Order: sequence, then structure tokens, then C-alpha cells
Amino acid sequence: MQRRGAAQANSEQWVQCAKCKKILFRPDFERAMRVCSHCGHHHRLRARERILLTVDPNSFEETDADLRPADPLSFPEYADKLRKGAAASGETEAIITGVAALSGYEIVIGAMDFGFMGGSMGSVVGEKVARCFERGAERRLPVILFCASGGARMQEGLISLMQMAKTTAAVSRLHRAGMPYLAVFTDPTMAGVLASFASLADVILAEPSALVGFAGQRVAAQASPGKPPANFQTAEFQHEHGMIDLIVPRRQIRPTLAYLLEMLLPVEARTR
Amino acid sequence: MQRRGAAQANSEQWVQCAKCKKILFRPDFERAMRVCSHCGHHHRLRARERILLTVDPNSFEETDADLRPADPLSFPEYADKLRKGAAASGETEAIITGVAALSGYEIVIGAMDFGFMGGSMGSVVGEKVARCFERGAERRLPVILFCASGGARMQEGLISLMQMAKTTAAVSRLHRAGMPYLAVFTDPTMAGVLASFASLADVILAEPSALVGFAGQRVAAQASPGKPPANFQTAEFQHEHGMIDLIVPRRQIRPTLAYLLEMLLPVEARTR
Amino acid sequence: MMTIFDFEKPINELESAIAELRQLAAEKGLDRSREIAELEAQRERLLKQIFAHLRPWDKVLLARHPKRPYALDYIRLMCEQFLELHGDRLGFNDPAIVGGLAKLGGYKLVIVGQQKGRDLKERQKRNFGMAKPEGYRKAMRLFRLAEKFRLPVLTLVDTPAADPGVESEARGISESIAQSMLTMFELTVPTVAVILGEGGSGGAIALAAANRVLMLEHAIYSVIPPEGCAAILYRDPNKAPQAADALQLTADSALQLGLIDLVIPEPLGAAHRDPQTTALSVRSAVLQQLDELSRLEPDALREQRYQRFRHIGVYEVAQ
Amino acid sequence: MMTIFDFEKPINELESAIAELRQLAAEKGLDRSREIAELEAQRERLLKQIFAHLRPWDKVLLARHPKRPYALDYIRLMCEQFLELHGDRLGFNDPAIVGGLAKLGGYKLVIVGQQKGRDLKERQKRNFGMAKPEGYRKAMRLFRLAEKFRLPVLTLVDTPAADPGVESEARGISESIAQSMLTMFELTVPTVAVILGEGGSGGAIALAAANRVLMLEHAIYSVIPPEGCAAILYRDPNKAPQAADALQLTADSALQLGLIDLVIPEPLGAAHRDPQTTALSVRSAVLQQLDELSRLEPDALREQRYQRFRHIGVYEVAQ
Ligand SMILES: [Zn+2]
Ligand SMILES: [Zn+2]
Repeated sequence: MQRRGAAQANSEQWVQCAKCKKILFRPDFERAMRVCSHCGHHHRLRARERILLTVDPNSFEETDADLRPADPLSFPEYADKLRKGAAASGETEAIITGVAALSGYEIVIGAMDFGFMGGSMGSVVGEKVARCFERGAERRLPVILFCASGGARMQEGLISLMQMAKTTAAVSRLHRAGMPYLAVFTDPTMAGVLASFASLADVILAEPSALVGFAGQRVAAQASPGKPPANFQTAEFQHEHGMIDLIVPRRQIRPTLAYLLEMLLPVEARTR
Repeated sequence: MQRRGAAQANSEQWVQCAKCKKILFRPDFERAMRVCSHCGHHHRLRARERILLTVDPNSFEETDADLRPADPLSFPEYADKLRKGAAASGETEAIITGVAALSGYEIVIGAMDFGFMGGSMGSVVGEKVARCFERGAERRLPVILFCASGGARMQEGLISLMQMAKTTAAVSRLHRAGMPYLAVFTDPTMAGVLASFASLADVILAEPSALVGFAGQRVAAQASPGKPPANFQTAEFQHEHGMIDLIVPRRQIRPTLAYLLEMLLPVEARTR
Repeated sequence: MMTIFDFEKPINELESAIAELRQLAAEKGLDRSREIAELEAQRERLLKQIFAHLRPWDKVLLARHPKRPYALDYIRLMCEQFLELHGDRLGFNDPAIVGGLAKLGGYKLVIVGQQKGRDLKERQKRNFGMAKPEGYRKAMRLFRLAEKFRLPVLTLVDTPAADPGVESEARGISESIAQSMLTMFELTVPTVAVILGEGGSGGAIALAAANRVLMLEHAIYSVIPPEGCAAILYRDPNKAPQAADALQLTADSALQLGLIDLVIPEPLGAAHRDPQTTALSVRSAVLQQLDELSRLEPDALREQRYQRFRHIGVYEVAQ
Repeated sequence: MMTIFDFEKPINELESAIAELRQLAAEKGLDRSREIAELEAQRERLLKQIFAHLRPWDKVLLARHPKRPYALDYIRLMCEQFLELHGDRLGFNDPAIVGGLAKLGGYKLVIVGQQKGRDLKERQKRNFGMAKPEGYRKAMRLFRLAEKFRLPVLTLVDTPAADPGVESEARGISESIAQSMLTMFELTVPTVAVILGEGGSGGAIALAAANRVLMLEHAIYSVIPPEGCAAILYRDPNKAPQAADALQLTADSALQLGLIDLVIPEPLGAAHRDPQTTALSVRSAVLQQLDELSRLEPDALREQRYQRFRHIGVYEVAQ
């Protein structure tokens, strides 16, 4: 395929790979779940797209769609950022949650949307995540979460820090109910989300090359002698360091989750 | 004090420090619990001495003193080594166990004797250690063990390896009973003993400079690039690496154990 | 080393004058007590005046004050006895987290705290109070010890942040923070957290998932350092004071937002002017919480802690 | 690379001759089947003769045979499905220990095994099957996963020893071995251990505190490598064969001493001559154990495991 200009690439028919800059035929690109056929780069997915690519057809029922962000600190520019986030993502917050079926198993599922204020966790994200775990514990369903977040949402101040504790507490409910919790780290999974519910899954998958880490790269490098390794804060780095079970190409995520559910759920698990 | 000849040093009155080679007045040396007043070197203690220095006066009642080593594999030279060990230590095996009081608290106590075949763990050591934990669990008493061992006793083959599992299993009984287990690593605490019950204590104390490690120093150095640190496999090294709570000079062991018992035992703990 | 903030300057000048006068009086054997008393009254008035109008940024400076008492100072001043325990039993012993077994007013308890260093050498050793994964894993080991032996837990929080370095990342700093919170939520013994100085984001909440969370009057608790917030919000880290306003990171704000349970008052002029009195205030506040919590059954303690955090959050519900 | 032991030489010569004859027959289109059958019968007789009189040292060599199947070979040959999981969640992922979720004849289970490498590069990567602390901690993480989701555990033991290096010492190799055993003793799901090749002292027992311990016919299980024993006993590591006799490290000896529950027979000529058949033997032995153990209640499983190890030991009682 010939290299084309950006203007043409942005047309309906063609799309340019964010990494290798090759021009891709959009229908092929979409069929490949937005993985570049040339370099394998995994482009970000919208939360809703992610869920629809993961669950059994027509099985998704959204929950808690009525929760809306507030601005409890009257934080500078927050209201504006919320409006822009909604416009950019088409969603009202940085996470979509619901119940669905995956390979016939009834599940609780959530997917974060990086397009809404960098997937940051404020009160609504924290509440919806906590409700996922509580719903899983009460209804004895497994929970699957796709993470995509820059961290806690600064604009809600200490309230957003508390969402780390709140979501962690909710994980403990699901753990005690003995139900599986599977997390998928997508690009990026960072800071307050990584340092709370994301890292507490029974099995952790990640998409190739996803950014996964605690502090910003510059902060990390400044705090350390020597140069960080080339793959620092990638999913591959975290996998080498024992924090991620498997790096799974997007195409394989669904069957891998299905196998994990089959293995970890009791035989009498609810299917539909 | 003047330096004197070895002959004179071995007399009743004088003793030579194994480390700094200074000549010490024996009554002072004994009063200092065999810690050199010049260099602080902690000389090894017999198991029975150790117990008597630790428990309340006249409180020690030995248990399982009737267990004697067998030679299940008819292992070359084992019978002879057992005879020599008994002669050298004045004991019938490499551990003394019993019940006693410490600062008024009723305890189960054991002390290993390096003088008996290097404190190695065969069937008798394994059995007596296991009985300590079972006794602690049944009678709801804390267990205190002074470790001094080169590791498992080769001469009992696989049976001695199994003592690692057996003693570990017994620790799990005490853990489930919620009774404290305190270990003191004395010189040396190595290999099969360190890699089983010794490392599983709730709180671990060690005497200064005690040798504490898994493999022989030469094996460890051969298996690794670069030079081991100067304090490799000392209590201090293990403390730096998070495996030992506190390095405690011999004089302080008893009060430290007493404080730990007071802190960890329930208020209704049996005293006498 | 002395650090004098702008608003502390006039006070320090008065204090120098008082000290000079005292020395003079002692040397010459003169009675200057009336003058001294007057200067002291003046100092008191000035302190009251200044401390009545502290801005959030002033609190940030006070929380980071190099003379502010640290965790081990409080432990020494509050506890009848304390034995420090060491190590995560996984290969590391992080000096930025201290912990051990303490006696405090009739209670036997486990204390875990973040410890900054006083002089340069100790500061480096303690990594400026920034815990590494092994620090949180040491904390978890002590939490589990507390659970096993039914001891209440007191955590003392004072950290700019968890260590963000490459090694900490490699050893799982995020996982260790998450696990530390999870471990605290699973405990069935009473737990009390006190924010002593800096409650720095994830590094702080890792130790603050407690039944009761208290804050010293001039401590701060924030999702992001004000400098970092200013860099994002105003593209200018020097606008940290404005960011501190926006973040509402003071103890009073946290109490008003319902995020903490109690503000422990500090002596006039802040904790570093009277560590002894501050420690006694912390002690009595902690003891009161323990008295209350001790009435709850193990399961109720876990449930109370769950509910305490579960209901934090401000959002709207669309029609 | 081929490693041919002395006692294997005549067999290998016959096998070369058979292979040559086959090739010749194929190339020239001649029927040499009678000659081939005769040579094969001869090979069979010779194998039987040799394998009827193996000394313990021969077993040591067989257990270490570079063509012997390793844990992942068995997993591939035995299991309907297997998904490997990685990492200790503490900063490390040790390739010397592999583990994951498997389907095996109707059972869903967790498998944890020690993995040697086949070629030089993989051997180095897998540290010759010598696990570091993080390997045992990965194992423990998977044991806890099994407990939580009520899955039986199968461990596959094949290691010369736990890694004795400086780094392993620094990260607590001894503690990790002890904790791994402790974790196994606390499980309330069925656990089966199979010693596949080398059961090297603490490195092996760390994964072998199971309800049932099985050994392949030519595997060894020893408190010390025979070379190390010879160095101590005879001051001569070359006397390892004598030490192997003294240590009674064979599967038959272990069974006679009551230390293992079953010897799994290997095909004539040992596992490396027929991995497929060996794997099926292991599979059916494991399935039989799981069938038996599955009848026990959770507490009974833990108790049976406790009693199984509790009564190991040979001593006398003085009058
Ligand atoms: Zn591309
Ligand atoms: Zn000396």
C-alpha cells in the first residue's frame, strides 16, 4: 500500500496507524479490532466498543448509566473539562459498566474510556467500579474490568483519592464471595487505578505495549540513578516483573477470558 | 590483660576468645554469658546452658528426653558419629526441649546443640520440634526455639529431608491455634533448618554475627557473578534483607522475649 | 538548619529577643521578667493572629516543616514501650516505614508509620519518607501479625508520596499500595490512622484504610502535590499556592467533606513548637478512638470500615 | 547434543544399526524387515537385561538425562488444555517454575512445576531448573488461587536444588521454601506431587508437601546431591556412586521407607525413550489419586496431609 497524505488518511475509507504511520483500509482495520496489520500496534478502543467486542452478541445491559459527575470542590475548569470529555467520548463518564454474557457465562463487566478526561477516576468511576464488585458478590458473578486510565481525577481532590480505598474495599467483598475477578490492562493503566482495584485481580491480562505504571515516566527517571530500561512501564516490563500474568493480543483476549471463566467458576455457575 | 600462652588459657581460670584471641578470666566470661568483653564475640552455648540462661530459675522440665536416634539406612559411619556427638555434647541428640516459665509466662522451649553432629536435623530433632509445636497448640502455650544447625542430617537420607516438611506442618498447627512462635537464630542457623520451621516464626531474633544462610558460602559464591558482600550470610545481612526482625545481643535476648510474650499473648495467658 | 517561613519571621524575631533578654538577665543577675512577660504576650498575640489566618499553602509549608515531629518522635513521646520490628520477609527492609509492638495507655498495639529523616544522612536513608514496595509489604506483614494476635493497629501517615523510582516500579509499587489497602480492609481488629504531616496521595492512603482517620490540625492530605497540580492546571509549578487552595487539602476541608473523622488540634504555632503537647493530644485522640472501637465485634469492625469508605463520593443521579 | 551413558552404549549401537538398516531398506526398496525385527528383539532383551540391574547411580544419571521429559513436556502430553500464568506479584517472574490452569481428564486444576531447559539458551533462562525465591512465591500465589477457587493442585518436581546464589540468599530463598511448604499444608484442596526427575533436597520438598507423593521409576529424591555427600563422607566427590548407594535415593527405596505413595513405572529404557507413554502413565496415576482424594472433605484433606508427614521419622525410645 502506498503512503498517502494525512488529509486523505482521515477520510472515511482510510486510516493512518498511530505508530508506524502506514495507511490502512478502514474496514480491514475495524475488522482487526484496530490492531495495525503492519506493526501490530493496538489502537485505543472506546469503552463501549470494547465491551461489544468482548461479550456475546446482544447480551450487554448497561448498569448505573444514570450516575453523573458533580463538581464538589468547584474546581477550576472542571465543569468545562467534563463537558469536553462528554463531547469527545460520547459518554457521560470515564467508565461503562453492565452485566452481560461471555461465552455463555453471566458476568459483570466494566470498561474505562480514556477519551473521557484520560479515564481518570473520580466519584462516578469509583462508585461504578465499587458497584461492579458488590453486584458480583451479591449475585455470585465474576467481574471483568478493562482498565484504561491516567489515574485519580485531580479535580475532585481528596474525594478522588478515596476512590482508591473504596474500590479496593469493594474488591475485598468479591474476594470473600469467592468469585473470580479478571482485569485487562489496556493502554494506559496508570497511577491511582493501577495502585488500587486494577492490581488486585485474580488473573491479570494486558494488551501488548500498553503503558502500565505508577508515576509519570519523567518523575520515575528523575527519582532513580541510571537510565530506565527501554521497555520501562510497558505491559512487557510489568510482565517480566511478575505483575501481569499474560500479554494477550487483542484478538485473543475474548477466548482467554472465556477459558479463565471456565477454569475458575464453579461448575454450577450461571450461564445464559 | 596480658596475652598468655594457649596452654595457660585452657586452664580452669582462663579462656581465650575464639575471635579476638584475647585471654579472658573465666568467671567473668561465664557471667557475660560467653560474650567476649573485648570484641563482643558471642561464643556458642550448649543447648542446656542456653535454656537455663533463658528461663525462670528451676522452671525447666525437659520433655521427650527418651527419644534416641536410630540408623534407618545403616548409613556409613553414622553410628560412630552419633557416639562421638553424644560424647562431645553430653546429650543424646541435637536438641533439648521442654516446658518452662519465662518472666512468669508458661512456654514451650527448645534449644539446638551445635555440638551434637553440627545440630543437624534427623528424625529425633524433627520429632521433638514437631512435638513442641503440637504441645503449644494443644496446651495453648507460646513456643520459643533457639536454632543452631548446619541443616538436615545427611545420614538419615530422605527421612531427614522429610523432617523439613514435618516440622513445617507442625508450625501450621501452632499458627492455627493463634499462639506465638518466637525463634532465635544463633550461630549457625543454616540450610534445612533455616528453610523450614526456623523461618516461619512470628518474630525472629538473631544473635550478632551469627552465620545464617541457605547454601554453603562456597556454593553460593560459585553460583553467583561478582563477589558476595562482606557480611554475606551473617545475621546482619539477613536483617538488612528483611528476614530477621532484630539483632539482639545475648544479654538482651531474655528481656526481649519477655516483652514479645507480653505483647503477643492474650491477657488470660497462663503464668506461673 | 533552621527553616523560617515568611509568616514565621516576626515570631522568630520576637523569640530571639526574648532569648537574648533571658540570657542577659541571667548573666547580669537582673530581673527582666516584666519585659520578658510582655514580649511573650506579644509573641502569643502575634501567633494567634498569624495562625488565625493560615492559607492552605501555609499549611503545606507547616506540614513539610523540617522541625515538624515525625512518626518515631510521636511513638517515643506517646508510648509507654515500643519494640521496632523489621523486614518484609521477602528480601527487603525499608527504612521509610517503621513498625512494631507498642504499649499505649493500657492498650497493646501494632504501630506502623512513615518516617522521614531529620538530618541529611537520615533523610537519604529513609528516602524522605517515600516508601518502596517493601515498605508497604513490611506494613502488611505487621497488619497480619496484629490480626493474628488480635492487636489494634495505629498507622502514622507522613509521606510526600510513595517512591516513584524505577526500582520501586520494577518491584510493584502499585500492587503493594493496593494490597496494603486490601489487607487493612480485611482486618477484624480496630484500626486508627493519623495523618501527621504530609498525606501524599497513594503513598498515604496505602496506610490509611482504617476504621478512623484523624488529622493533625496543620497536616495536609491530597490526591496530588500542589506543585504537580499547578503544573497541570496553570502550566506553572510556582502557582502551587493557588493549587493548594483549589485542592482543599487541609484538615478542616477534609473534615467538612466528611473524609476524616477528627481534627487533632496542634499547640499554638504548630506541632514543631511543642512536640510534647502535640504527642499528648494525638495520644488521647487515639485512645478515645480505640475505646470506642474496642466495643465492636471483629466482623462489625470490618463492616464499619467498609461502610466508612464505601459511601465516599459526590455524584448526581440523572432523571 | 547426545548424552550416552556407559550402560546405554550397547543399546544405542543397536539402535544406530536398526536405523541404518531401515534407511538402507527404504533407499534400495529392499525388504529387511526380518533383520530389523531381530535387531529390535535383541535391543529389547538388552534393555531388559540392563534395566533389571540398575544401580542407584545409574538412576541418578537417568534422572538427569538431558533427553528426559521435563515438566512442560508432561503438561503438553497429559493435559487437554493448559494456560500458563506468570509472576509472583512481588516484582519477579522466575522461569524455573512454571504454573497455570489446566484441564486433565475431567478435572480443572492448578499445575505448578519445575522446568529445566532443553538447549543451552533455555537452560540458562530456566537456571537449570533451580528456582529462586520468586519461583516459590509464584508457586504460592498459584496455590492460593487454587484454594480460593477450589481447584486441586498438581506439582511436578524436577530440580537439582533451589538456587544457592547470592541474590537468592538476599531475597530469602530459605524463607520462600519454608513458606511454600507451609502454604501447601494449609490448603484444603487435593494436592498431588510427582517427582519427575531430580528431587533435589529443599528445592524439591518445597513443592512436595502434598496429600500424595508419587515418583517416576527412575527419578531420584535426596536430601543432598550424591556428589556433595561423597565430598563429605569420602572427601572425594568422584565417589558419588557409593554415596548414591548410601543415600537410598531411588523411587523403590523411598517407597520401601514409606516416604512416597506410589512408583509410576517408566517404559523400558526410561522415560526419554518414550515420553508419550510415560506421560500417559503419569496422567492415569494422577487421575487415580485425584479420584480418591476428591472424596475427602476440605478439612479431612488438610488433616490427611498433616498426618502423612507427621509420622515420618525413625527413632528409638529409651526405657
Ligand atoms: Zn502500524
Ligand atoms: Zn574477643
